[in-house]
Amino acid sequence: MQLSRDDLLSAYGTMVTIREFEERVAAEFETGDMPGFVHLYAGEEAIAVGACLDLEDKDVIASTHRGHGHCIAKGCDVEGMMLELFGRKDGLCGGKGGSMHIADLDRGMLGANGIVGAGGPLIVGAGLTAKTLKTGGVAIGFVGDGATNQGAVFEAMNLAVVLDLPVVFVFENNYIGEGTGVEYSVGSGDIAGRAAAFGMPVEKVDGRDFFAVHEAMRACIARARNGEGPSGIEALSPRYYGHFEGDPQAYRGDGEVEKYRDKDDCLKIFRQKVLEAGLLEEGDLDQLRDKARKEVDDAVKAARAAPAPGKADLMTDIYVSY
Amino acid sequence: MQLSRDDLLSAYGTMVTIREFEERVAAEFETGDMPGFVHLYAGEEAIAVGACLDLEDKDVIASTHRGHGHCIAKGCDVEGMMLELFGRKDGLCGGKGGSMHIADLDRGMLGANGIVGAGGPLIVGAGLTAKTLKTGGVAIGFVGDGATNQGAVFEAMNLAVVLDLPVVFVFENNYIGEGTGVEYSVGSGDIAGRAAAFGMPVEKVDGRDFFAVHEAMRACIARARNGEGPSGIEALSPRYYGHFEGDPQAYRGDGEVEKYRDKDDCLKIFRQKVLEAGLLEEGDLDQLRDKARKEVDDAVKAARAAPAPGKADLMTDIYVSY
Amino acid sequence: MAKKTIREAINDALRQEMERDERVVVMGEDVAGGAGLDGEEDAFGGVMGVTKGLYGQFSAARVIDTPISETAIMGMAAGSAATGLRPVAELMFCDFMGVCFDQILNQAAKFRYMFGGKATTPMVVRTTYGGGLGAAAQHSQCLYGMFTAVPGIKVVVPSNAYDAKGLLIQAIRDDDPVIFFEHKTMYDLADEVPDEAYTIPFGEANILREGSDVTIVALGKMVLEAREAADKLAEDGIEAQVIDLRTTSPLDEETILESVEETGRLVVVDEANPRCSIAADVAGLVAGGAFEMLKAPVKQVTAPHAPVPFAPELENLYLPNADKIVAAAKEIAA
Amino acid sequence: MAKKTIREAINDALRQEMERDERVVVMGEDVAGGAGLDGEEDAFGGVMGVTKGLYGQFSAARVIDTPISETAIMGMAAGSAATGLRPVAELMFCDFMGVCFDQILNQAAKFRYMFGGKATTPMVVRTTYGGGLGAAAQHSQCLYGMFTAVPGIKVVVPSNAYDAKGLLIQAIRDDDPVIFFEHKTMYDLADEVPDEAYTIPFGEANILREGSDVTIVALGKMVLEAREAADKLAEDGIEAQVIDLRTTSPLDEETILESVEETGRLVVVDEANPRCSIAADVAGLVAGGAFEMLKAPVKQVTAPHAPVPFAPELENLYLPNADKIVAAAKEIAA
Ligand SMILES: Cc1ncc(C[n+]2csc(CCOP(=O)(O)OP(=O)(O)O)c2C)c(N)n1
Ligand SMILES: Cc1ncc(C[n+]2csc(CCOP(=O)(O)OP(=O)(O)O)c2C)c(N)n1
Ligand SMILES: [Mg+2]
Ligand SMILES: [Mg+2]
Repeated sequence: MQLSRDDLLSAYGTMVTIREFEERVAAEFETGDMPGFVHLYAGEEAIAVGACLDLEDKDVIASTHRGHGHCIAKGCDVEGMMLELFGRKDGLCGGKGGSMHIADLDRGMLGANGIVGAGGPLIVGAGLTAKTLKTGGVAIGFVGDGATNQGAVFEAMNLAVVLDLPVVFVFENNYIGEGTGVEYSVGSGDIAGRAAAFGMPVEKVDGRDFFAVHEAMRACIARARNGEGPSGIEALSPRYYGHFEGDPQAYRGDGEVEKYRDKDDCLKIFRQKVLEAGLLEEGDLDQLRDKARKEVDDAVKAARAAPAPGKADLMTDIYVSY
Repeated sequence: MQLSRDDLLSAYGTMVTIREFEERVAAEFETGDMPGFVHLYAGEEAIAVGACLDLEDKDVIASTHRGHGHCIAKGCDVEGMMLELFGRKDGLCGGKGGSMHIADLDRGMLGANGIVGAGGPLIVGAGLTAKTLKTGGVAIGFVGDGATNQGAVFEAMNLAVVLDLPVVFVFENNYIGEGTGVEYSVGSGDIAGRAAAFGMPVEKVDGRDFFAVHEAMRACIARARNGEGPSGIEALSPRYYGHFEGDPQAYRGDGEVEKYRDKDDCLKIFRQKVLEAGLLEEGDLDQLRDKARKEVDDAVKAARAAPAPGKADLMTDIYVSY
Repeated sequence: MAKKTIREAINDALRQEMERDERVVVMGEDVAGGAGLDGEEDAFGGVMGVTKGLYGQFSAARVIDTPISETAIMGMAAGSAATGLRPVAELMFCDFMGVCFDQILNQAAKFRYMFGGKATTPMVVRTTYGGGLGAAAQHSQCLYGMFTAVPGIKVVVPSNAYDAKGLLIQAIRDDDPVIFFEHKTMYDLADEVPDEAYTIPFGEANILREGSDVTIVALGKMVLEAREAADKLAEDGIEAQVIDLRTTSPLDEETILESVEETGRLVVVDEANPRCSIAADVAGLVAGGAFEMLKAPVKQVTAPHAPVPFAPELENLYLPNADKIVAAAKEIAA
Repeated sequence: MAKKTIREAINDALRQEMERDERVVVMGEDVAGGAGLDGEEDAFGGVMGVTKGLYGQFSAARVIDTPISETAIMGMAAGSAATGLRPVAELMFCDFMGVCFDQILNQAAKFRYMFGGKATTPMVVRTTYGGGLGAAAQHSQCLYGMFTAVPGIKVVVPSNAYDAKGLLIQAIRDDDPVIFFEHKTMYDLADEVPDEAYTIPFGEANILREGSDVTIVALGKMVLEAREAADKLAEDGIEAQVIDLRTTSPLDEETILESVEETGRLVVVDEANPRCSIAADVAGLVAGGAFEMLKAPVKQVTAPHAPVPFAPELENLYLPNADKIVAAAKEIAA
């Protein structure tokens, strides 16, 4: 743990912002005022934040359908995100994308993606840009456990190795793809091992432990920045909400989520570690949570008050010129 | 080597038939009378024959763009094949398929395939049929080294493992995919290892040695027939001709093919082994070669004399009913 | 006869065909759900709940959950169909065809022709399409045109529960590959649906309303909009003949042409984007086959040439609807 | 000005744009060739030899050989385009789009809209299409219709070397994703082609021949057939106006409609299968936009609704050609 106090505050602040964001989105979605499909990231915050803490704007991430956490970790504007989720004209994507396609190229966030696995090849492209234009940037692709069974992801891993690109794959193993368990869907049961067989180092870490994720990612990112090619981590941590909002989660065991929230929660683990080590105070952490809560609350208020896009917006942004 | 004399004669006879077929097709293609794209299998005969010797009609194979060897090994009619390559009405596919789509469902030959890697998922389907209808059949998918980088093949391996199907993958490593070497295109450089990481046993064998291939396949096929799930072999053996007929093979080293033909030839290796072990006589082998040569010559004569399909055939065989 | 939703009608069809023929199997992502997890079996029954209950009756041997590997799913369907099964594969959203189109385009569709008539590939792909749920650009497309363009495939786009059941049973019994499109907003629409199995032949459009002033050709959900439009037009004294295509391949050219010969006017309605669409296809057909009887320009009512937007306000503007059909019809039949 | 083949013209365009802009990179299977092997470098220069020599000039950093992984290639192109490169990816045969369509359909094409205008994706996919080489069902298709249907993409189908160079340079400089179709039998066709770089704007059809009796709209290789047909028709006193679409998206609707308004008759020629084709699309356009001036049914000359057959005798029967165009034109303009 060689992180500065500022880093620790930033890490917790971002994690708790994601948590507050997702819990609030769950509540807002229940009101029926939020359109579309929403997939929540609560429970996995340590992965996104551990992976992105050391990234810069020139670094690029490709996300998944469960993208809010990655967005916030990569520095996207929370109010802009909330506006987008409500389909507002001033949302991050002008209300045209929504939760499943939220993106911010200026922040190096190449988009959530409604197509499972599609981010794999895209992030290889971002890696190619970094290598070709010598930007010094790295490219991080988030891939769910279920997504690791997609042809696109396999091809992407191989191509990243073949071209020796500055790419890091973050396999987010939350045990479930939609309603199917990893034990069923991944033949070998071993995501990291299968990925490593493509010819790159892949470390398995406890995704509930921010420090473990961050440490492993530090090595991967350094490798990539030094021109030593791709690598990956498999980070294990459960999701707390259904696959999508509205999912009754019949595939879960009794009390499963409660157990996770109680015993495996990444925020609790973080708190415990920094408090035990005397690195931060309770008050610091509570303050960050309150700040996050307020930020999210303000965002919801702004979003609810904001105008929807209209007729003039329907046929813009399809082409640069046509 | 527990093969009977009949098995040995059959194995050599099939191998030499493939060789004679391919050498003759090369010559016929040069005349300009054979249409389309042709990919020749000469050099790799021991793989197809080692893999297929123990198969029955109820067993199914899925082939590649380089499919003549698989066809002959699986028992397709040589004359019907030659007619098809010449685009004749009585060809195996009525002249509608040609070399790249040659097939014979009655023989359990599910088709050559113009789409690299597409046979992977298809053979999983054949495995599913065998398992569901309890036919006792096995399903063998041939996959080139280059094809092992296709998403379709990765997905197929995983699905075969997940569903525990009677499938055997035969990775034909002839070092080259079109004009690109395995060392470049396969990130790990290790096709068998990468496949094994999907959760099935995959053995690497000398593909020039019929006995090695046959032995390894015997285990895989037994496994599949016993309901113990998928497996694979990686068999290494060079191709002698260009990627397609007409390819100048600029990517080859000087004298590379000559060296292969001289030192690594699967027919020579077979001859040497059975002669040394006193299992067959020179005369047996020469007789088989002569028979094969005549069979192929007859096939060419028949094909050259045979009628082309015509107007009445153009719009048939698209649907069963429409 | 009982009222059944489209969801129930499709479930009915699957169950009855599985009972009738042991070669019929269902496969896809979470068609049961819960595999490898601690909760209930058959936890989803398909993400839209359409296959619910089949797992309990037919077990994992015939209701096959798969990894997220659409290429392998489609290929497994094609390969098993060519070797003796009659698979019904679920592709959760037709938009995902992008990741697995080869197994349809170059494999299933072409086997029979490439192999000189020696293969049959009796597979069905059930998939969802269409807008209206705020599912945005990657989960709302209407890709039946892309399949209609491919020789060797049949394409079904039912508009009601009765048709859904009869057309799906036909699809399962059909010896050619069939893509079956279900509109994701229509599953709860109910209709009189017989309990017993029945089939509806392909290539026979359904004339839902007689009328001599203008022909409205529509498919899928647009049939509902077309009927509503016809009612509104009738209020203004314009009698529209409404034709539900039911299948786009084969296409019932005869019924379309006969109708246009009667009315002399055509509006084609298609929820898809306009270029190379079913709307364009039918318009082109009529421009060739019924030109002499045409009295006015052929009108196409489609989504615009843009991806499907997320915000409900935009999506509403985007989707074709009864008012747009009425406006188009009035332009040529007022 | 020197005569150059289409192959040379395309090579010219790539080389000049790579010289001009370091962000332009070329990628695909064997675009150089020989990687990881003992023989020559740049052993293929693309399987059709189109990229030959670029590797020597620009090295492996900008002429990127890939494994056989089309999804990863298309995705790498899309992802690199959205982050600052201007990639030109080669897809050996357009038929292979089946294995990688998602990266075009759902990614490259939709980024800009889904992201509210904040992304640009300046990528080009060069690919081959068409019949005539006995390459059969999986290597002979004309899939430009499938791309034309997708909003967010531009589609180019040049018919000669001059256009090929100018349109490809335009494509590379264009900030939207472009699919560039090259007919596999036309690479050796030569033409006057300037040495210097020049662009041809998209959406401007080329009127190749004036004539007042019938309009013939064609694209790609069919333009050659259309010109031949026009010459034959002239012998019988029928003067055809021949329009080369050049791009199908954007489509030059104006030129088509104006021409039909002049001639009153239309034959559309498309090498693709008929359903939801460019032929249907243009016929539908005219049925809506130039109906009042149409004097006869619109004729579509296309391949039939069948996969491309292997045997040369069948392929000859299958492909549209000048004689079929002449026959269609005479039916309406005799
Ligand atoms: C190509 C494709 N197939 C299927 C889906 C439907 N789908 C969306 S998310 C999902 C599960 C993904 O699981 P995983 O990768 O583990 O991510 P998680 O949801 O657990 O974050 C599925 C099947 C899709 N969106 N795209
Ligand atoms: C999807 C697809 N991509 C590319 C091709 C072009 N192609 C045909 S064969 C081939 C090389 C295949 O290499 P490999 O799998 O090693 O088989 P081999 O030719 O060595 O037998 C390529 C690139 C194709 N037919 N299909
Ligand atoms: Mg998961
Ligand atoms: Mg090879």
